Amino acid sequence: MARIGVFICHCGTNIAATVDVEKVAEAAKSMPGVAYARDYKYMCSEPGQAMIKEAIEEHNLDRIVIGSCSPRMHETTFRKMLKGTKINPYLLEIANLREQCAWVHTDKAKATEKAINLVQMAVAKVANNKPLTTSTIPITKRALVIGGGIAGIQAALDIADAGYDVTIVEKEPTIGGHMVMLDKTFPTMDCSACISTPKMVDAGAHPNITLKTSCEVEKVDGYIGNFEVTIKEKAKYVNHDLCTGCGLCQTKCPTKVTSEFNQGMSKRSAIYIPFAQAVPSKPVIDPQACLKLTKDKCGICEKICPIGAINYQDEVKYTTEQYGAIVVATGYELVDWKQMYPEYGGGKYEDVITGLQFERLVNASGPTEGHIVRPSDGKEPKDVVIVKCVGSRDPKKGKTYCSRACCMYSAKHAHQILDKIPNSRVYIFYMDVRTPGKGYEEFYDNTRKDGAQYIRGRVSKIYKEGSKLIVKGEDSLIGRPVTVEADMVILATAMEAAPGVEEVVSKLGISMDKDRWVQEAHPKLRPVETQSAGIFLCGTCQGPKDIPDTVSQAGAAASKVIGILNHDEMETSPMISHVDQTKCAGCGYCVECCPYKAISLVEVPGRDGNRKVTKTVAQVNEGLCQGCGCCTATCRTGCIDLRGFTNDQILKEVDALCL
Amino acid sequence: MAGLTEAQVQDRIREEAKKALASGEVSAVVGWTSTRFEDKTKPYFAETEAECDLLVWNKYCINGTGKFALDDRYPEKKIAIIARGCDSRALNRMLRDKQLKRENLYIIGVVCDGKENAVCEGCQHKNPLTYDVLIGEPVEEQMNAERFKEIEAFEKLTPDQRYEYWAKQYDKCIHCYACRNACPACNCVECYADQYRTGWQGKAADREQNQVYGLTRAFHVGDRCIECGECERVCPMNLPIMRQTKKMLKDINDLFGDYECGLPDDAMPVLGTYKLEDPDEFM
Amino acid sequence: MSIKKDDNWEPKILAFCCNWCTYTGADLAGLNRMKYPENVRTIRVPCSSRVNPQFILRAFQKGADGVLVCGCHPGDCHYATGNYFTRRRFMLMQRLLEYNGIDPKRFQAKWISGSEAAKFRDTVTEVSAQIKALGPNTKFVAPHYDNALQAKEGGAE
Amino acid sequence: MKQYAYYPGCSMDSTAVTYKKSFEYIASKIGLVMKEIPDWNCCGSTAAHTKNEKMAYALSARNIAIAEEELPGLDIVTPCASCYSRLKYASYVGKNDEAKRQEIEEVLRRSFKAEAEVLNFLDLFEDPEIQEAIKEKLHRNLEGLNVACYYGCLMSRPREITGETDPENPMKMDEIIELTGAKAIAWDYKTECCGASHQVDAPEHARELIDRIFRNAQANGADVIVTACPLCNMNLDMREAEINKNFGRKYNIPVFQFTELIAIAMGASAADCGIHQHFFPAFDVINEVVKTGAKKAAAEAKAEAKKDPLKDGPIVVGKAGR
Repeated sequence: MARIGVFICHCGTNIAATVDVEKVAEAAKSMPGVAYARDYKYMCSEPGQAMIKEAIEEHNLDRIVIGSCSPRMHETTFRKMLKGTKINPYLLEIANLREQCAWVHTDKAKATEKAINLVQMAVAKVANNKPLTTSTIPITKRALVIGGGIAGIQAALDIADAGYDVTIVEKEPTIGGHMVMLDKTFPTMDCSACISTPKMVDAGAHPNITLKTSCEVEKVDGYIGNFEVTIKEKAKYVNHDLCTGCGLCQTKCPTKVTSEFNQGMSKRSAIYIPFAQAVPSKPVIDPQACLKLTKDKCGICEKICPIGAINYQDEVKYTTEQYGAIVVATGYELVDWKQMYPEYGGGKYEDVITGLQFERLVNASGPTEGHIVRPSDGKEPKDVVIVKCVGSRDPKKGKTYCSRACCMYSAKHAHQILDKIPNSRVYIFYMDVRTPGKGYEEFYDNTRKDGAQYIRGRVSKIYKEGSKLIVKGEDSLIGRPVTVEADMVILATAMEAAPGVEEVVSKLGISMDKDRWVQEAHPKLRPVETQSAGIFLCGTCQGPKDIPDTVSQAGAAASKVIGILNHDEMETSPMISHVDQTKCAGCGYCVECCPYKAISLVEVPGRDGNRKVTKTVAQVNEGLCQGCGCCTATCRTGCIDLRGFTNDQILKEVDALCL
Repeated sequence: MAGLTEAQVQDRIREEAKKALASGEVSAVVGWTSTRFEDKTKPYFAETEAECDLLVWNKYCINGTGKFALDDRYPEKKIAIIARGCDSRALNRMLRDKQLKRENLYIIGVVCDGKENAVCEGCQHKNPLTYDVLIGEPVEEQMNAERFKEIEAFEKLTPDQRYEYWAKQYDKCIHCYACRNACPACNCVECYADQYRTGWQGKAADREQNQVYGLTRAFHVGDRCIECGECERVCPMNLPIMRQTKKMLKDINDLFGDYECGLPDDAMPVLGTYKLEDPDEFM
Repeated sequence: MSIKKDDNWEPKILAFCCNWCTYTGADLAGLNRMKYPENVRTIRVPCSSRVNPQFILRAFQKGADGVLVCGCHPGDCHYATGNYFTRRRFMLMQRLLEYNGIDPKRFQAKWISGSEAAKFRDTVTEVSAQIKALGPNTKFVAPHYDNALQAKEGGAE
Repeated sequence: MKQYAYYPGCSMDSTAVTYKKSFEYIASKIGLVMKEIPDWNCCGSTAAHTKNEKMAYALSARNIAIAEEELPGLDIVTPCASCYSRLKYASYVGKNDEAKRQEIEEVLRRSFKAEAEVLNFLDLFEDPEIQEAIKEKLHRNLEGLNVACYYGCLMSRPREITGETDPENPMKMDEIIELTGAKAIAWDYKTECCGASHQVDAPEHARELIDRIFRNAQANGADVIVTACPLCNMNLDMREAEINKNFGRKYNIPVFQFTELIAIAMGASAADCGIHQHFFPAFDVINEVVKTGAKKAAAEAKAEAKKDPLKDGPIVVGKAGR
């Protein structure tokens, strides 16, 4: 028979005021299995805890019930206290006599009767508690970062600086992502390449970081601390170990195709480095463009390569590696505005460009060496119109959300144009101007002082008349339609999730929201974590944001990863499900309902009568199970049970209530 | 019987049974055989070619043959089942619950046009849904408009009348668990009711325990019931068990859309999954 | 099962509350010193999807007059999809119990979030008033051979 | 040749007389039979549906109902964009909203099955059979004539009702007009508003809308503007001179219905198409085009005759006559 100790707390007057604590302690003495019961002014205080410990020794108690405040307050305190005694910390139940009894009732007699009832239920439950010990799972001290933009680079650098191995998987031939394409960054106007290329070089040179460019995640197995990831390396046709990056092959390559890096505004060769400061600064061959690979002609690069690093027979390679934690940093892409807005010309007019294309134009390493010119005739534009919220905040034609960064980079573009082109005029059509950061509002004020003309209204139509682009819109402040004859139009297009993010998310077993942004565990309290333990996210893959937020999220994700990798093992909560495999019929319905995919069907040796057979039964992965208990109610046989809240405990609690 | 008379079907069954046994892959053929009473048949395991000649086919073959496949969960050889529409649904049920493996079954499908059994009137699946060989021409199926008529009628009674009705019924239950043993959806290795230590279910056969058993079984089987009516047929005390499980099926159809179990491509049982756009009454 | 039906009879109501939302909401109600009737006893469960419908049958069998299952609003579940299962289970359970003659007000489910302290108080107050009006539950409860009690009550519904 | 149920609408005999004449010329030439819907009533146009939706639907639905009864199985064709829009709405609602269809039936007190298809003239002339027939009857080649096709609003919008794939840049009229040899230019005011009835009640604002259409047409090198709707045509044609005067413009862009150009290409005379009934003089453009066409045709004929059959190599004789 259990020897239960019941300790009723006065909590000063919080409980004692409306609950007759002595009467409750007295009543507890006669409950089944109770060996000792008393009340005390402050159970959670040092003397209170000491008094409990003494009672445990003195009365040889083996289970404890404490009638006090909510278990959500001091359950951990009392469990820590029990760690110092011979009683397992999980042989403890707390009756909520304060928040759900004393504070919410006035009639002392009824409140006391309810308090006794609550203690009865706690006693009935604790009688059925089983001693639980936390188990541990080993941690592989390596991290994987998916995505090589500024988010992935920053996270990788922080983790590597903490002394852990990091692999960056990037599907483009170089890391750097979108940030390295930009010219200046708001609000400080420092040059984007000057602050991101050093980080790229650090990442490339860091002893703890391995760069896997032109690679994609193929398969992910395992769970926190023990991820097994297969990485697919696309054929590069250039042996990067031999290649010194001399660039001779690039100069001699005859084929010219549009450069994705320069947003289609310049050409690149088939064997190419995306841009000068690419890391790794070694070329790859574009299989669709290369004459050798498509028509088996040319082959100049192989001939002139001093080291013979070219290998046309290169194939896709798969490598499988172990990781303890994963950071998703897949970034964003701009929406295809040509499909969404045919009324802006649908791409017919060369001088209607996106913000990213303008960044390449104004960039010194861009196709026009930083001269802002019209892609159509190369002339310097005098009148430029910037249209904001193209695709954002437009549920009918585009996305419902605001893309957060365009207000600021549009102001930056205006500032750059007014700065670089003497007596130019810039008109910015806007719905609202959002400047949610430090120094942002001042930056916006300066742009207006520079002479940028902000017109509050949307643009309805853009068309070409002669060499001019006619931009028809409205100025809702003066309530009249407005027409601007412009030389160039820059569209601040919406951000959307990077293409291909669906595969990454489904392989990781995490989820996405309706706009394909990766779903964070909790938007306010756990913004860089996902539902699956050990998988984190940072940057624009979670939603539109600017570089300062991206970098701070990268740091946060890195600290979460470091928090895991710091330990050789990870303690798992003992309050998780457990399968009684003798009774399990292997129907698999628990597997389907588990939100964490923590249950799987396994083959185990078993006996059927006298024959040895292999049985299919369910098994819970201790690392993944978070203890929600959904499986216990789905299982008809009741053979999967949740430790700490077993069927037995709850049934006895129900019985105790109704005596 | 489309095309074939009962006698011709019977010969075909015996012929198929012999062929199956002859192949050496099948340990036994489960069908029906005649009994002392000419208006009754009993399930029969034919294990030799001679015994195959005892297999019969007439309008008194009413026992379900599907559940017998569960006798041996780890068979060395296949087991052949003479399967009518409802039997094939029973096999599909157990296959979907992963209690049987398709490669352990050799299903001899027989097109049935109803037996001397109350449940056969509304039968929506006269043709077997899964089979390795088919005897008879598939007939045209009709939807049973009155599938839930009995339930709807019962719902119209007042709460007290309904309670009194069920109380009397559950007073009769003797806890023999025949319903559980005959039901293809009741395929657990160890039934919750037998786990006395956890105390889900008391042992007494009084109204209180019987009500809990009746409702728990209705809830366990409700979203997987193939409406074969075996539970009602085998109950020695004639409890209207189907009237409970069919209530669950009716509600499932109302709440979550058309739903029928035992089909070859069975969807996930309703209680094992969810849809975001499910109706919500608890706001 | 409460002893006898008269004015100061107090119903016994059992409430399964999910630890992350409703239990937190109940604590918040306490913090704000909100007042509600004493006849509700809460059982803390990690998630509303932990509540097995068989617990409800057990509660009525042992004499509870009303049962309440509360959890997070769909979409807010701490375990992502727990309450979607709760929703399906208890919509079917409620209809099955009603079909067997139990007044649907005796078994209710409600989504109450961690910040909806007032909604918890109102729900408890409302349910206990409804159950008080219905009187003690005689269905599903007490061994039927106790005819004396049975006769006197005569199915009070 | 397929037959159609024909809903002329009120403007064909009044403001759109050139549309009627040129269309009837073409129809007679290619043997296109249009069966006018007996006892058809006004489609209600914008007035009806701004006042009362049920009445608006019923008005158009009645025409469809009569056509389904009297001319079963025939698609309903209507020249005017507004009639087309109203009929298309009625048929769309009839097909997709069972409750509304029954409501309309009660109002009409006759059966309204809403099965007949509703087409406008562009859909009609898009039919390959009709295009083949026109090609065979072409006499003159309007090569060198730059045409700006003006669709107005109701022809292509709303997309769910009209089924137009690209309401910003519809191409149906462009393809049809190029049958005549003329060149359909790309311009940006294909579907911009012509002011419709506001030309009457708010002229000071509405005239601007017409000015910008002409300006863009001229900027893109249009010689003529072609429409497929009586109201667009009237607004542009009637007010071009006034705009030249009031806005100090020098537009010389006559406005035709697309059927007029087709009729002329098929050899119709000015009277057949009612060219003289235009507001803005349209004679000289047509004469000039017709003359150059004729001159070119004559030159070609001479070259053809001069060509020596033998010069191009032996004529193969005696092969199985193919």
